[in-house]
Amino acid sequence: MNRAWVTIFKRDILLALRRRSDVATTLFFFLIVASLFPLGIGPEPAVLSSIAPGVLWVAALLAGMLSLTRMFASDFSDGSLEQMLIAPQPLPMLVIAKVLAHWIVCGLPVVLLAPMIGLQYALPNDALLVLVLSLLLGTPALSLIGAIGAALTLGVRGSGLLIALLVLPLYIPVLIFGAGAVAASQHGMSPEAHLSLLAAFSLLSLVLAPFATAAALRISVE
Amino acid sequence: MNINWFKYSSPQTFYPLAGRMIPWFAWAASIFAVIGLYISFFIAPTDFQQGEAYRIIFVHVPAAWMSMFIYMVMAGWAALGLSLNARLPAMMAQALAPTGAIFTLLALVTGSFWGKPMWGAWWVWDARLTSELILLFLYLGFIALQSSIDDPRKADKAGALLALVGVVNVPIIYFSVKWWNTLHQGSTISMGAAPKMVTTMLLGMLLMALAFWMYTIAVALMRVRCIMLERERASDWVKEQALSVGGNT
Amino acid sequence: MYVLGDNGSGKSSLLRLLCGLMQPELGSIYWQGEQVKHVLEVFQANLLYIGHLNGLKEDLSPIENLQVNMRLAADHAEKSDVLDALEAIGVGRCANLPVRVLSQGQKRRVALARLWLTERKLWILDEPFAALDSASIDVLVARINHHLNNDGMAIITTHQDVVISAQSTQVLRLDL
Amino acid sequence: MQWSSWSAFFNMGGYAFYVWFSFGLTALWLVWEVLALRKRSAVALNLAKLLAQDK
Repeated sequence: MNRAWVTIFKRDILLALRRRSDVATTLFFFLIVASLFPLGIGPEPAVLSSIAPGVLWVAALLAGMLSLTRMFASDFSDGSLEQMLIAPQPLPMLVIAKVLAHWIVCGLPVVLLAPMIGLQYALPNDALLVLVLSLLLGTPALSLIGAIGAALTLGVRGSGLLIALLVLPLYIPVLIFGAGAVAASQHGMSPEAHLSLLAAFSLLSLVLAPFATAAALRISVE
Repeated sequence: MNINWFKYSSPQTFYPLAGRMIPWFAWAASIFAVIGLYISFFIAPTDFQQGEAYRIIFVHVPAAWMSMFIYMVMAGWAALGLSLNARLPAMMAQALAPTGAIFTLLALVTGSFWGKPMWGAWWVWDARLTSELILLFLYLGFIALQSSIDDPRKADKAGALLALVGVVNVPIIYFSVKWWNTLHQGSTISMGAAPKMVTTMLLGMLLMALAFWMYTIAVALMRVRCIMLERERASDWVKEQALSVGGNT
Repeated sequence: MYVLGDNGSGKSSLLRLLCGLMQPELGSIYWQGEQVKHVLEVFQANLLYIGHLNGLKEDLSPIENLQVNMRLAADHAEKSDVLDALEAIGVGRCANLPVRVLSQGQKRRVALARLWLTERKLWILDEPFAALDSASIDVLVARINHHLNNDGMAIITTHQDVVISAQSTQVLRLDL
Repeated sequence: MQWSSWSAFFNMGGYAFYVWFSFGLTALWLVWEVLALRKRSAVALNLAKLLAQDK
């Protein structure tokens, strides 16, 4: 029965391609948040490169979070979600399909853009590489955990702010390991431990979060 | 799971039962608090390093313990409520959250009042204080989610699921914050440097923790009664209850 | 079976309970002698539910929408079948336009076109006749009659007087 | 007994502000919670009473 999740995945990618502005908004947000810090702090390269890991990761976190509300909202309001819930398919698989599509549309562009912003922050080359690697390993966890928050806040008033309150505390481990990896490589240490913890965290969320999201969707649609 | 359990779990029977239990827990809380305070202030010796300021730990540590313990209990009720699709456990979870949040906030404030005279700073990014802060965020998220969903049954379930997700994450968050803290040893201040424990100190903290625990039960029962009254406003038993209480309208 | 009742009397909730979208606080729902929650997959494989939301994506065309919905429901349909179904309910002209530009009644008909594509036993339809013109209602009634005469079952909510002529029609009236 | 006099007790070895503020705040907050809940309960009962008398 894996055709259904492929269908959902393709459909979501197709929808994103027909609404390209949504992708652009996330990316633009990431860009503008990351560009505000030098304006607030000053153009000193040494200072910038020391805050770069944290700033870039926080910016990626916020950009990812902003796009979360869209993950299920339109499916919820047009009734597609009901159809998914009563389909004779394992719901967690459909959730994974949706999260994967969401990550490709909203997460991957940020990962690809990050090194360019890293350059603006005077990050050395190997740190840039670690930055991309850490984002690549960490952002899927953000989408997976964020999906729980997105599912819980469906049809709730003020869901945009609420989702931040629910999801950001859960993002803290990703932030610590992700930014830590970049900082470690800046200080000439091996980022391996950070990266493997990040990967472990992502894997754990891949195993657990879809079930929680599926349960949350059933609650929200009820 | 037997019939009896179901009987006591219906709001109608639980409401008066809780009402009878509250005074007992309230008295237990007061007794433990009196003994605990007496030990904290009159028996426990002065700490030779920190002087009298260390006495703040007699509220700080028990409050921190309770803040974590209540979250676990809340998640336990939440799991029970989700798996049985029952109302009472979900209401208990909801009733515990504000008290848990208050203890978390107290732990944070008293921690910072302990830190100021000891280390000269109101706030240090120490692993425990930071985790406590994140725990506060988790409580606030739970309360915010529950209060923004209008349908109580849906709010119960959504809140319960969030509590479960939170409780799975708490150890991971704690571990990662600890890791972060040891990596950034620039400021080598640790709140963990509690004074060398004398047995009486430990006893004082335990008694205070017991007092807080009993207090929590009493307050949670009070709150669960309020929630029942508010939710079942239209039902007959609430009307009977309201008419039998009397008082001014 | 008709479910009649005023607005807010719980028609939609009843249907959602029957589909398994909501959990009953008391009581259970049975399908062929088994509790639905124990044979959920079997039950869902026999069920076609069209709620008062159409379940259509605004940015996709009716054909794309129906194909996605069919595959999600583990049904197979060729593009030509889908086109025939859309023709049957009179929205064949719009088959390749984005759903966004269709009228309310046309969207409803696109959603209902699934009835021509399925061999599911149990149809649960929430207000299928709302927003339809009388010609479409006739087509739909004919389709439902055909389904019922072939051992099918349908549970339909409505507040309109639509006659379905199968012999075993029952009426459930929900009053508060 | 740890204290030579009551004033020494209240002085807390110079840390009076920190110690008494911590304990005072805790007590205040807990008492406030109880009072707030009592009020909430009374309000709920009153409302239920009004509803009951309506019919």
